[in-house]
Amino acid sequence: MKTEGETVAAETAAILEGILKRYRDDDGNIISILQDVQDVFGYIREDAVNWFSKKLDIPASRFFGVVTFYAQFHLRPRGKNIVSVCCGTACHVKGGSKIAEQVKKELHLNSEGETTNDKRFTFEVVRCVGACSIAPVVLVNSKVYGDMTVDSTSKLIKKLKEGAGAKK
Amino acid sequence: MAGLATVFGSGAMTNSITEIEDNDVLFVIGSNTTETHPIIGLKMKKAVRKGARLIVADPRRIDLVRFAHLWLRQRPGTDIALLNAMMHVILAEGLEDKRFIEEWTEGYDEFRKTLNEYTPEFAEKLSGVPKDDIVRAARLYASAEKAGIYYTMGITQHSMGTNNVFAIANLALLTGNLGKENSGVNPLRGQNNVQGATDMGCIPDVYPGYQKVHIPAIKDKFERAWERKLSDRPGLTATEMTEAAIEGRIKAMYIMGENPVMSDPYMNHTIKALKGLDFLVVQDIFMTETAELADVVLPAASFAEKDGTFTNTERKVQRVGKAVNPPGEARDDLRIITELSNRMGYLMHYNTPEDVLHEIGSLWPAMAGMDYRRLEKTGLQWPCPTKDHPGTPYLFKGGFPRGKGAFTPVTAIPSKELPDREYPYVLSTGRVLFHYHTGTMTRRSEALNKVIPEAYVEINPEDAMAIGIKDSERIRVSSRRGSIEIKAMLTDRAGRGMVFIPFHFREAAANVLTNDALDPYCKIPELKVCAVRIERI
Amino acid sequence: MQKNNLKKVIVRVCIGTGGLAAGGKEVIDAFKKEISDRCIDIDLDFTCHYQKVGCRGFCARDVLVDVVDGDKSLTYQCIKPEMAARIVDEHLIGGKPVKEWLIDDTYYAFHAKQKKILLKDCGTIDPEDINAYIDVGGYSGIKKVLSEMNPEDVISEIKASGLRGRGGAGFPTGLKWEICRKTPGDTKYIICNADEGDPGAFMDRSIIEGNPHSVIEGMMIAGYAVGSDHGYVYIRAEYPFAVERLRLAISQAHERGYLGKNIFGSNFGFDIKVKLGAGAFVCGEETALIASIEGQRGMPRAKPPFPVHHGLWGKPTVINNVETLSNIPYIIRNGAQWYASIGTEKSKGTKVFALTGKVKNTGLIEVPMGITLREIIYDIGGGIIGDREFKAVQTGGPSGGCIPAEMLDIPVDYESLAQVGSIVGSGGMVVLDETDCMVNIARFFLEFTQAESCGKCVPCRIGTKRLLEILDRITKGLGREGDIELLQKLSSDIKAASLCGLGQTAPNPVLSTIRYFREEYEAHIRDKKCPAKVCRDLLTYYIIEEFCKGCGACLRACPSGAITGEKKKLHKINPDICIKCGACFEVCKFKAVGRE
Amino acid sequence: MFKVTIDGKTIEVQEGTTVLDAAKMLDIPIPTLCHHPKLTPFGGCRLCIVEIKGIPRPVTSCTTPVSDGMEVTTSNPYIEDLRKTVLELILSDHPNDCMVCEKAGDCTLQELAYFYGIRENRFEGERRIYTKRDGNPFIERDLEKCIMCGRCVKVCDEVEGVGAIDFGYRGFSSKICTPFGKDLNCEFCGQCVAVCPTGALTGKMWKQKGRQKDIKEIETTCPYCGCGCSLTLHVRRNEVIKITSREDTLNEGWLCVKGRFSYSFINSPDRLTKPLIRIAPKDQSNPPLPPFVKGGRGGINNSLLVTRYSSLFREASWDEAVDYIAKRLKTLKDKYGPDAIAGLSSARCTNEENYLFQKFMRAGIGTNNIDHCARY
Repeated sequence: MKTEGETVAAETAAILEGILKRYRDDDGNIISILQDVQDVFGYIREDAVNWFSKKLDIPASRFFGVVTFYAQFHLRPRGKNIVSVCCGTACHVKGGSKIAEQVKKELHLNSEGETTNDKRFTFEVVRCVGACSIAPVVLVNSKVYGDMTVDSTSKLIKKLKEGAGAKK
Repeated sequence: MAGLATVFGSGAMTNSITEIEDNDVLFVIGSNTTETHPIIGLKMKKAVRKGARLIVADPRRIDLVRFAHLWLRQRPGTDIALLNAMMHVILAEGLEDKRFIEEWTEGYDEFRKTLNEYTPEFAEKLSGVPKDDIVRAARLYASAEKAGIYYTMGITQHSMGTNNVFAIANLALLTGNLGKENSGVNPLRGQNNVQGATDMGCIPDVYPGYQKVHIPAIKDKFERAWERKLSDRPGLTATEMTEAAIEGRIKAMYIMGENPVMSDPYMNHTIKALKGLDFLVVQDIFMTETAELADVVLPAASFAEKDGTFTNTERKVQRVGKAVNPPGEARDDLRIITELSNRMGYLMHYNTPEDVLHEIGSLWPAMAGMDYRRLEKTGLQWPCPTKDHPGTPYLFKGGFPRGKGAFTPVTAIPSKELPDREYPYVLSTGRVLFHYHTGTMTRRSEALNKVIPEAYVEINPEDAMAIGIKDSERIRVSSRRGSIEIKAMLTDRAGRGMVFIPFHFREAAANVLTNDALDPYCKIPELKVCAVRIERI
Repeated sequence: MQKNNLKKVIVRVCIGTGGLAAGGKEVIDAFKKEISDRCIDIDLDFTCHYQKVGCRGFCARDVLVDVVDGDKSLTYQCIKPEMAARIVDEHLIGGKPVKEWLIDDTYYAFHAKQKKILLKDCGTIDPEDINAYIDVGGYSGIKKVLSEMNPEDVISEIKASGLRGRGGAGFPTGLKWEICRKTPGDTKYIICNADEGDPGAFMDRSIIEGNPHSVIEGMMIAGYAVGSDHGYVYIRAEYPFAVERLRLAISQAHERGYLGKNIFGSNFGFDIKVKLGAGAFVCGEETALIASIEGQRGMPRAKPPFPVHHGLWGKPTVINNVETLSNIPYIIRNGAQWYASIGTEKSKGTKVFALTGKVKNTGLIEVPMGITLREIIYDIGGGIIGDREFKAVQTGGPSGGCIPAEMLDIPVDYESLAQVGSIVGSGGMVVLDETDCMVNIARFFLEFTQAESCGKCVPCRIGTKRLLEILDRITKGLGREGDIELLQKLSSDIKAASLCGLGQTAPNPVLSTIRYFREEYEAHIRDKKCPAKVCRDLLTYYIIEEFCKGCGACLRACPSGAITGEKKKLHKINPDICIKCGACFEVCKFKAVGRE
Repeated sequence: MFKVTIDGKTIEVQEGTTVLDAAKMLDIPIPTLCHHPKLTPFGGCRLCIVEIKGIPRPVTSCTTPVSDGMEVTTSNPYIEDLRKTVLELILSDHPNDCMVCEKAGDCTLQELAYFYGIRENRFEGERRIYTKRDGNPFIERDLEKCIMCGRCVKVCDEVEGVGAIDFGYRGFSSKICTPFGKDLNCEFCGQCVAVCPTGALTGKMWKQKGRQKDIKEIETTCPYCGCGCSLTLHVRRNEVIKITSREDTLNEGWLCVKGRFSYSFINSPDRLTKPLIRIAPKDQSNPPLPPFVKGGRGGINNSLLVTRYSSLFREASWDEAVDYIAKRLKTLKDKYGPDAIAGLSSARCTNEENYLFQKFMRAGIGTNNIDHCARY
């Protein structure tokens, strides 16, 4: 049976109302809404999308199309810390892929986008963060680590695992 | 239809479906167009895409509201207040079409006085539509070059249904939105050939082509053509037949392809009437709820199994082509009628359905220009009097059949049964996209029933919360006439204080509940408003 | 405190992304702490300012710290927080610079052949302070325009300067403005394209981080010239510092009344909104960028109509990139003649490049158009790291090509680079040396463009995928005869048939590497060898008997257990188990691991 | 008006006309896949590329408006070669299963592959594999056959106003998506099916019912609401197996879920196939409501029905039934007069039947007691 989209909890609704208000005040678009949603929840929640879809009379498919188009958006919760290895050109020629291999190894992950079981770390590959002159670089959340080697990468991850330097 | 016939002298959609997309303003009132007329709904959406402004007046947040620039949520049964107030505003702001009124209408002076009391404030009290929205709607509609009004049963299925239609006609006359392309008054007919059945004289007071049975000259014409003496006494309408059967005045009925048990209001009443008959013949393609009560059931052919024509809501006569043979011994209705008639001693002989069409054309000039060869290419809209006539896309170009368009003063009167303490909710009934009418055809589709498998009642979430009803819960809905168990659907499509039940489902038939109060003029039942109670089980 | 002894010392710390990554913030904190400690201990008789400045280009020597004492300015390089104390003690208090930490000749060589217009202020002024920009002449351009020039004058001035779009194709900026100005319409938009997506480029980011007001001023002038009162900056969300600085700059400009209505008492009003990109390279393409600002998937549409006629929300729209707009205030201030005197006949002014890769001095450079690649790589860049052999320089990012050694003397301008199969592009310049495999480089870029294809048109969606698959099999030693020709054919068809710039240029890295390094492709396909020893599947690792000391380092490093051998005895690599990770090669101190 | 020369032929067209439309006016064929005349231009398939004098690279004719004096070449070896490459690329990512595809014979992609003679493909490689099929009851979505032309997305948005689907993901992995990859949940009008140029979208109930061979197509009018949409019934061996609609009628080829997909009642096994005469007394209450027999794969089998109602009715021959009716009606008419008889005609029957029915009531019986359910 066709039913109305599921409803969201009251506190969630309050958050979403806030985002909606910002959107209306600032002639935003659905990308800005989704960026706000991801900021709050860490990923794009289906119920939030349905909520906005109904409020704004924009089909949920449109949201989903945008979410899956842009690399910034995630459909699943990510780890507390995002370890990103830059694979831009400069980093590539200076061995970025080896750094990426090392991060995977240290975090016991198989591929890009995966999150550790304890939800502490997500490993991602990014396409150039514009820090080419200190290539290769690793980002932990928004902090940039430059001139990385396989060794320094191992050390960095070990340090993060021990809890130092990890932040949200 | 009777309402429009009174005002203009002819009762049908004044414009064509294809004209919809070039409207400047569309005023859709009492029509859930996208569900009941999906393809006309597409044209409306196309018009909006092309820049038209859309006003929707409906107690429910129907799908079309998504495309509307203005949505007026009137309480069920308060259309006249709303329409009169719009006209009040139009007059107050001088937006009426004075030249049109002068040239093409009558009864204006008397009529305009009756609008005085219908201020937007007054109408807001009655209808619940904010007065500013009424003003906005009036301006929007009146200032358009090409404005079309579209309505269906939401307007007509009321005890004051005819008056509702008068009010709509008044609005169009007042603003001169008639007699030209892309603007007019358009009742959207709900069934594939309801226009045709009416055209063909399957109504008690007229022969084919709306020719009155009581006018001697007309009767003479038909007596000569049909070679029999005919009665000049108008017959009974369907709803009156039920009464007459209960009272014993009607002894036998012959029902061809209808299912009044499901479609008529107050189901228990209808069943009682049909059971009381001495003799009932039902001719159908399925064993319907009505056929179960028959003395003889005749197996008929479906649309795919016969040749003929349908007339759609825009008066367009179109071909029906035989694709397959009827199952078993089932026969097409034409053959059944001919044979029965012959046995009864009234001889009929037609080689093909087209012979019948030619006979129709000989008796009603509006279809005289039609033959199957012409219709095969594309349908033709009546009037089409000659073989080289292209058909008539819109009516009243340069005049109304009755001469001038008549203003008919109407006052806002309440529905027959209003909510009270015992039955505090208003029930409206109607269709959904995925089913059709009494469900005889659509409920046999596995696919359709996967989407909408069972009946439900739309309840506003706030009302539901007040009663303590959860989504999908089975509840009881009762009226003074009966009671059904049904699944609740919580949705803000329904406004506060109203519920909606589609009438396709025999296991929770909406018409067990509905009121058989009739419009005094055209005997249409008040299916859109009755009082009900909602309870948890 | 004696007033007559008061002197002003400025400590400037570079905190571009490079500077920050190298610990710029920590360095500032260290200076703050050291100085405030001293202030308490000893009664300092001078005040000290810290300035945060944007990128100064020479990122290889980060963190860079200037100490400005009166009119004397000295620069320290490679400063770490723990070095602050000594500088404070010896230089700030003692008046004696710490000689061994000061910049050396390389630093001067790095700057000698540059011509800094945009980057001149970048790195000296505080980007978080609008006054700093005003102090160096900022906003005098828009003032001049509003008081002395009509929009047509502005357009002819820009046309006369010869400025061409710095985003890639090099379309004349003045002409673009003129077309948009002449397109009828009440509402027009100026969009600043700061969606710097090329891997290997960070010019725009550095300009916004270092001198955001120059971009704002450029947009205002563009708005005035075109007849637009509304601008958007579309900037990558991956540049959080740039976004922050830009937003700050816009709000400061608002506070001053430089943005808003009736700017400088004129009838002209202008407003700027910041829109964050959400991570799609293709949004650098004009029509995709517009779709993205409108909140849609960034899928380009066919041109014509061009954005100057039918752009954002269907209105005439000028889209310029950061560097282009940043040039505008300087052209207005100093005149078209001055600007046109820099550069070559067809390519005027300077161009900012992000010089990276295997070059000694990496960083952000600004050079006059017409300078040769050799000058950039050897004079400014200081040559190749480890003095290895130069192989090629990749310009223009994924849309560009690789230029080989024999063409190092061509001048850097739009036409010359196009002629050799590359482009100026937005300004990425990645230097490759003998250890880089050109097939691998082509594969790298195709992997990028293939992943960034929006998927709308067939040649790009499926064609780049097939290109990548062919390159992939070549690097894996599965290349077939005819693959080179197939690559060329498919490449040229993709270029011809694709909808937008991404697809039309995506095969460039393939075509240019085949053009100049065909023998490398052939070696991969015919001999199953990677001459640069990069392609893992084509390598075999072995122990060179005469060098092996049996130290066991390789054995410990091997992740797959492919190496066996007893201590102090010759080790062996089992090729069946070896996963060719190269760990042994890197770990061996005796060069006893061979690779072929 | 703009003058444009296409392949040497000159025509004057309105400003804003696309090169493709201008070529159509000149009856010059240009191959297309993603273009649909009723939808906004897309320019994704690149098959309609043409060369225009003065423009360095080929452009898509579906998106390019003509300009005055434009000279267009729609076909030359270079253009045809590019088209062939594009087709090969599409086919390199398309299942090669025309043999069992519902769309075979009516598939634009298949047709183009045929005309360009593509048997060998230079481009081989990974093909998209989607194992999940959509669980909705109407529309089969075989995304492996999707060529990303976007017609379905546009028709759903621009014509139907629903937006149930959109492009999702990007590059090689892009596909047409429902929100969060759920099963399609929409109005099921099937407009998307009607415009799909390949076998990616088909009707679920069409499966293995027949393709081109032995199919008769009969034009008729929809039996549902009052819109009066034109239908084309596809008939194979006395069974309606599919319904489509022509594009040149008032409904422009668009239909709703009922018109397009809800024809199974024709072949329903509980159709009435024999006249029935009541045997049970009238006041006997009705048997409990039997469940509807849904679907039906053709073939008439009303044995179930007869059993279910055998307590109420017995089968009769037409002769007996009609005779019985005639006798009863005559008796009642003689006894109570013609106005004791009433007839209800049907808004579902044809004009001819309705005309004849009221003629029968009025002239044959002699009463005006004739009506139909115009009011419900």
